[in-house]
Amino acid sequence: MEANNSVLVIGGGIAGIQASLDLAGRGMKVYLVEKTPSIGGRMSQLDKTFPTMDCSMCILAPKMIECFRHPNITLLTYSEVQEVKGSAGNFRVKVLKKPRFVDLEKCTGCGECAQHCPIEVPNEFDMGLGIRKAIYVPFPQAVPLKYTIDDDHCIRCRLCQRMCKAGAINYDQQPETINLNVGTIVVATGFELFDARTRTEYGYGRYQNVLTSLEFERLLSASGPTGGHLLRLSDGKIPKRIAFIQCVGSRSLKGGVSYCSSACCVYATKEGILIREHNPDCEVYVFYNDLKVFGKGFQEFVNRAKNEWGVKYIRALPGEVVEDPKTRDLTIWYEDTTENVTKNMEADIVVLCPALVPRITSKELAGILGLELDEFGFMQSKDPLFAPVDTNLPGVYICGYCQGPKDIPESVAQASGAAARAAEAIVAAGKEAH
Amino acid sequence: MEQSKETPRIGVFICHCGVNIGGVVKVPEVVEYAKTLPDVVYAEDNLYTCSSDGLNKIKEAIAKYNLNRVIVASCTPRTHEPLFRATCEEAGLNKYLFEMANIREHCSWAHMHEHERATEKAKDIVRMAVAKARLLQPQTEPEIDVTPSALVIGGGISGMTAALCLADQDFKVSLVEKEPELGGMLRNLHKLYPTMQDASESLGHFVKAVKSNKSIDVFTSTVVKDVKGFIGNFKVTLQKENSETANLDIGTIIVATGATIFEPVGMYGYGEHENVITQLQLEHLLKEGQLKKPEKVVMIQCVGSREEKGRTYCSRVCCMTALKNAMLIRELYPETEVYFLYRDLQTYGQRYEHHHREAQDKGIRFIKYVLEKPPEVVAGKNGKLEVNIHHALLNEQIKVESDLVVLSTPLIQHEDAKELSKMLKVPLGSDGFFFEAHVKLRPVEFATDGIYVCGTAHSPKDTAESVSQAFAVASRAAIPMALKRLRTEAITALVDEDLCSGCRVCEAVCEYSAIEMQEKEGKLTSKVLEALCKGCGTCGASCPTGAITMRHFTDNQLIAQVRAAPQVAKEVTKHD
Amino acid sequence: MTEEFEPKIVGFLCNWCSYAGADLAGVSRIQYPPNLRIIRVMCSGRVDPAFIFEAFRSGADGVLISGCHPGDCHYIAGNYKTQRRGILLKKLLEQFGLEPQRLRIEFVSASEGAKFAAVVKEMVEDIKKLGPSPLKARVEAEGLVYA
Amino acid sequence: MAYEPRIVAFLCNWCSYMGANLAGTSRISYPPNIRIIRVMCSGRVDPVFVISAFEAGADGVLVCGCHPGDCHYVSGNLKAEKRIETTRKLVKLLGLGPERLRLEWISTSEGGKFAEVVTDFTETLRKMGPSPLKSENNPKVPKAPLNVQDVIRKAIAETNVRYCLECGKCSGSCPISRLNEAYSPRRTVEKFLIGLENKVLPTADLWTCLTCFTCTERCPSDVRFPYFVRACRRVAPVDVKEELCAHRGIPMALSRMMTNPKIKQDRMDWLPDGAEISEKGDMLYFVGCAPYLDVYFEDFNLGLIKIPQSVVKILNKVGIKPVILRNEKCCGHDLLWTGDFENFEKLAKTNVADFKETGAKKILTACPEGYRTFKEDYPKFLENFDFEVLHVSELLSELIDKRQLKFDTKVPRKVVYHDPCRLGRHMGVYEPPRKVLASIPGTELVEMERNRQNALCCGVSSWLSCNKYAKGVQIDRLREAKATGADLLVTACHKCRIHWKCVTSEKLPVDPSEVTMEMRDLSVLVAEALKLV
Repeated sequence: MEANNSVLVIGGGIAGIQASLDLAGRGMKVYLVEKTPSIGGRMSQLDKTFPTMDCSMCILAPKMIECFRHPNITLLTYSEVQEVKGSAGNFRVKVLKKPRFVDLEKCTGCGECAQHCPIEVPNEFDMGLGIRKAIYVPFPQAVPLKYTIDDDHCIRCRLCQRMCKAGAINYDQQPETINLNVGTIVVATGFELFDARTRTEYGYGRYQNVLTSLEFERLLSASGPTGGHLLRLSDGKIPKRIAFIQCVGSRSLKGGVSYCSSACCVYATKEGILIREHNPDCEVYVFYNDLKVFGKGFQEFVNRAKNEWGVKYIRALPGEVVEDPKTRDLTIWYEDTTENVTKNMEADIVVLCPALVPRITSKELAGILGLELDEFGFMQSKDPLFAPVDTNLPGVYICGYCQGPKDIPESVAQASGAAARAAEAIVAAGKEAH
Repeated sequence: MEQSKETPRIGVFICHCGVNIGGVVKVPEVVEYAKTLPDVVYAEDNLYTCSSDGLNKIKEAIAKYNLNRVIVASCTPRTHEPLFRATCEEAGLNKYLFEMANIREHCSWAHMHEHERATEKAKDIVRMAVAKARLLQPQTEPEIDVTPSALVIGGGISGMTAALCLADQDFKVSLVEKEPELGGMLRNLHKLYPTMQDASESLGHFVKAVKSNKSIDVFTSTVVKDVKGFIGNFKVTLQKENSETANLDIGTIIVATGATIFEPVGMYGYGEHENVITQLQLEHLLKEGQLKKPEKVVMIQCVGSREEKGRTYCSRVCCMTALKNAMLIRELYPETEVYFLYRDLQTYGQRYEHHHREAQDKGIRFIKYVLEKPPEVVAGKNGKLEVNIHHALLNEQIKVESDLVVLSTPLIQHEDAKELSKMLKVPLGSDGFFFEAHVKLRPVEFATDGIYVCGTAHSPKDTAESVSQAFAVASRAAIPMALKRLRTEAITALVDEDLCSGCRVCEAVCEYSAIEMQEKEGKLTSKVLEALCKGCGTCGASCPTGAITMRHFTDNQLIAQVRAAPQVAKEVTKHD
Repeated sequence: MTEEFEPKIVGFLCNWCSYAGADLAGVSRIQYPPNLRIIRVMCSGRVDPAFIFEAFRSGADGVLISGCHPGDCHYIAGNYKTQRRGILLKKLLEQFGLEPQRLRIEFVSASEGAKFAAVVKEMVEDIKKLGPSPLKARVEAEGLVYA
Repeated sequence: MAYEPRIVAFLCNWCSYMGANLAGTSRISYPPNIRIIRVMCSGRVDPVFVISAFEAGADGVLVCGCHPGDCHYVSGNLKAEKRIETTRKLVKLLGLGPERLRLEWISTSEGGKFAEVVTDFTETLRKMGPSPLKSENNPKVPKAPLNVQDVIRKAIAETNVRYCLECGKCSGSCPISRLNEAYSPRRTVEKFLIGLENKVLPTADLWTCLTCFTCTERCPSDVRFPYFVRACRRVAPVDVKEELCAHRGIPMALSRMMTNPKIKQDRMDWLPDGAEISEKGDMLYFVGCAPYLDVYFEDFNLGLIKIPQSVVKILNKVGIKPVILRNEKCCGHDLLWTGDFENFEKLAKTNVADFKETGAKKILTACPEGYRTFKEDYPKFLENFDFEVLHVSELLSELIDKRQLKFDTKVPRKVVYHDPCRLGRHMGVYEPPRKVLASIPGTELVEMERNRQNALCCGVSSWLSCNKYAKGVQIDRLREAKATGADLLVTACHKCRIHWKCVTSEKLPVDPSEVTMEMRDLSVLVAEALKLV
């Protein structure tokens, strides 16, 4: 009997993509399950990446497409893992394929449908800052570039159906359960943002010009709601000063999570540089506590931000942000801890860097798989030192942010690592088989 | 070579790359210009040419306008050429009939504030690409075998982890360690954060596993003497100290040579007062249980790292190591006061901040200092050290009478790394560590196929992170070895035997001995051994009769580019 | 008509070090004057003297050849050969009535984006001082157009 | 030994003191019970002198000045008359008997009158018997002196101070730090953490904290700074504290006096006619210091006493006859927050004993300080505290929910609600007061920019550090309230109103119209809406 050399990869972010490519690249059969309509994950929402300032989508897109084209990879987008039975070498998996109401074979991604769709919905990809139609692709480089009808908002006006020359629209599409039999499983479900609303002193949710870093990333992005023009959402004013606040909900023993999210100091630096690049007249301040510059090239990156781009750093976590109800300008109160004075600063936009936390859904998934989670909801490594990608379950491996805070290179590396362990398990199973 | 005979029909696809190019270069203008260039039958612009709809547009255009040459003007071929080549192949076009024009890294990003001139430059770049594309020829890539055995250089935790993982995937592994024993840096360590496992104990398991693994050959007290060949077919010479050498056939090479610790001679009285020691020396004292009870310990972070110039990088592991040792001291001697002088605490990730809180529980006194005002260590009364600290967050001068000062110094690259980097032809970064192919998406491989890097050879890392990376290389290196066969670039030398005078210059200059002489009808001509030829073209450049050229980088292709380069776009009119 | 002289420089960059270095300069948004036209070769050793003369004949005001640092060459020693050739070529250029500074040979590694930008800046300034290539006048007079 | 009244007398230098001299030179004899303190003018006699004399165990206090019109300082004596009048009310409330404080006009020539006054006063006091405050009635339990280091170490451990990341979020939140550059909770903490406590203890820093809990609310490391400060105040030099106490520390003195078991207050005059209260019952309404503050701040005429009156009437309206202690003691809040743990514990013990007497299960307060103290502190200091503690706003919103309280007349007002620190951040009671206000027909409830968790403090707590910074905070808050366009500022703490009234009755750095607005206590407003007052 042959060993089952097929692998289920859960999560279509950069980690899931890398793990899939590594495994497929060496001849394993990969099922890549992604719950949204497109793979790409968080990285696809980023404008640039630190510390190289590479255009995020530009370096990601080829990998996404490679996944799409790879003969050994089956993409199951807009799908969710429902049930997992069995054990290493023989997992029996039920995957729910949610109805797109669009025939993947027929859809050419031409976008006629969306042009005529009358319903506008806040765009998740733009963190709700922009709008999309009820029939949509999450973003221009989506993979697969196929449209999806958002059933919660579609009013069945059938305009799209009339417009679609390919006849791809099918309102009768039903949820479909796909049964898979795989030898190993790689989990890469990524992260989301801590709810900054709960830190009421910063007014997020109350003040229009207080944004989260991911919202701001979209604001900077060419494919974002403002087409890459840096404007204030409240009044379209061109900002003259933007301030970043670190550790919103991270490193917090109260009202947040106690760990450090690891990426915030540097991505704020990156966004700071981008602001200066967009508009050299716009001042940038980063309010931080400890600058986390531990990664390769981080310190040099921060030095460049300071010396070449004029990004200013203030060692302080502000006490509060207050909006002037008339102008919508914001006042930040803080103690400059290196100057020992408490003062305030006016800013046009305040960008909060919230803690990055495991996906809420990863808890559910852990339940389905029987995976152990740590106190924060990260997937528990079998041994944080010597078996970081192994779990309490043989044949199930973890990588990317769902295993713990890390940046893109670490996620990519760990994804390859998980792929290696999965391959090991399959090879081992092969030996037993003979 | 059918396509080559028919007249070129070139399609040019110019990418906005969102605003990355479009924000600086007037793309539509460049499109219009491209249309005026010789043999260009089609030109269009895309928001993202690399998006799947962009790629579809290329395929459609190839069919619709029956293009036999494709140019994409966007970013660097180093990241995107494979994607576009593959797209051409899907449309039935030989991938060597594709040419890329880099108008982003080399233009829009480098001249962001000069829109006019950047646009002019973009036109020139496209014109040069067209000039070359007109002369492109289809090529067939030679296939090569991959020896399913890996060479792992370095027997530390990274090297051993990678070796074990590859061995378990049924690959042969040769593990080379220059020291007489396996273990690397871990041999010096006491306890390992975050789990506080005993270093030597954990190490023991690994060494045992490695030595008992039949697929792994361990070479201790051995260095790599020479590396020849290319992915799948490396010829490696090892040298054991007692001068016996071994020759190996290797498919992939993993660099896991680790790092060493910076010696802070002359800093903070190190080398002057014997009670000023490095964190590593403290680790040793703790490991050996030789630490005598101090009344007050002062730990100074960032000694020789995060400097203004020189060693600018953060060494990543020092804060946690020092925290760990500070706590061990407090556990050992609860009355001992420990001062922790830091600049920015690197307690990242979901576990390390927790250790910081533990240290706070244990009453360790944290004081921030700034680069501009570092602490001073001077001899104090009765053998003690006087540490004068500028508390950056109180703006106060604080004096501590200490009897032990511990300096946290960074991990630095080994001296002999330069040698290895030359031998393998892989680069070192400005920080001295090995420089990966792509910081974001190719973190553990080199630009050179078949060579990989992991652990602290790549940058400072702790044990857990090194292990993670070791697994990563084990995956990347396994891919070609699992596939067993690979296609290599068809960029090799080509000899025109009629022109060849048999002067043997090429034979002399070729570093790969890829050229040998052959007797043909009594005439001596040079012959290229394709498997060995790497396509550098040095032979071509030195051939007096111009008999040698390079596939895909032929003389006439390059000269066409050369001629197209200096012209001014507006002068050029369409004609032949 | 008093438009400032903007030299055209043809650059041969080896694929493994210098071309990557130029990429890094761009990625890092390090700005430098847009006077350089880059031709990618697998190795600086590939640069045939003929290419260089062709460049000047075609009206280039300067030629930059950039390869890996000595010893780093992806092809073992291609860059050495370039260097040796360089010395000779400069002499030849002089005989053609071209200032030797118009040919510049540099080593730029994949991690030296900043250095690459600096080199280009410097070279553009030097050649601005030298003024247009004497050959260029002829090229333009003859209305030479290669295509 | 037989009881001999001890009289402390304050004699003005120009008339009464000379009068006393004359009595002497004229060999007019009078009882030796009097101890004379010479002051330049009777106007100099601060109520605190009187109160302190009684606290120290004096059986009587005599204040003598020139006859009206003869004052060497024009009208000092008349001011004295007013002050003594007020002070006498306090003495009455304490249950010492108003007669124990006497004011007399004695001129230089009235040696005889002086002797008569002394003789008569001595007789009166002899008849009245000794003051309940005689020290032997309130023996100081000798305690081992506190070890400063131990107290600090304990405080650092128990209040999470050790987890400080020095991010400065506290100082960036602290209303005082914004005005007073020298002050920063972060720096205070850091000094303690690295063994520089002596750079803090003797300074004003410990007494500058408003204990408003804004930093506590926001601190990512869960450092409970106000508790840390409270603990350290215990071992801080007392003289610094007394210097920084407003009203010469009278409120604290009053509280301390109540620790005396013999004290029998006379504090029920406020009870409105027809109001029904009971001796025993389920719900005890803790009136708190309103009767005293109403007297002490009578010039502000804030009608503080209307608060208990309103509460009782509302309770009666819904059929509750609350238990009210006739000899109700201070809750001890101010003593506790100024570091006097010993006296606080004494009060706590007697209070709980008295509560239990009545068989009450619920303690109701209209004062956030009492509420906080009973609900939060008592259980920590006493094992056997098992009462349900309610703030009147909680009770009211509950009654509204149960439809037991209905408003039938409109109150067409635009009101803004201020969250008292103790009710809001300390105890998390944000919504009940708002619900009550919102349910009054015709009333529009608006919010200040900084509300609920982010509400700004009224500027002073525990009568400490009432200075320009405190006043700065108060003006800031009033401006914010005014800016809402509301015409009525409602709060649930009588002290907030006292502080604001105080600042607005002084010379203001801003246009008074920016900060002066009508204020009302929540309970009073409700009573009005119910047409009960």
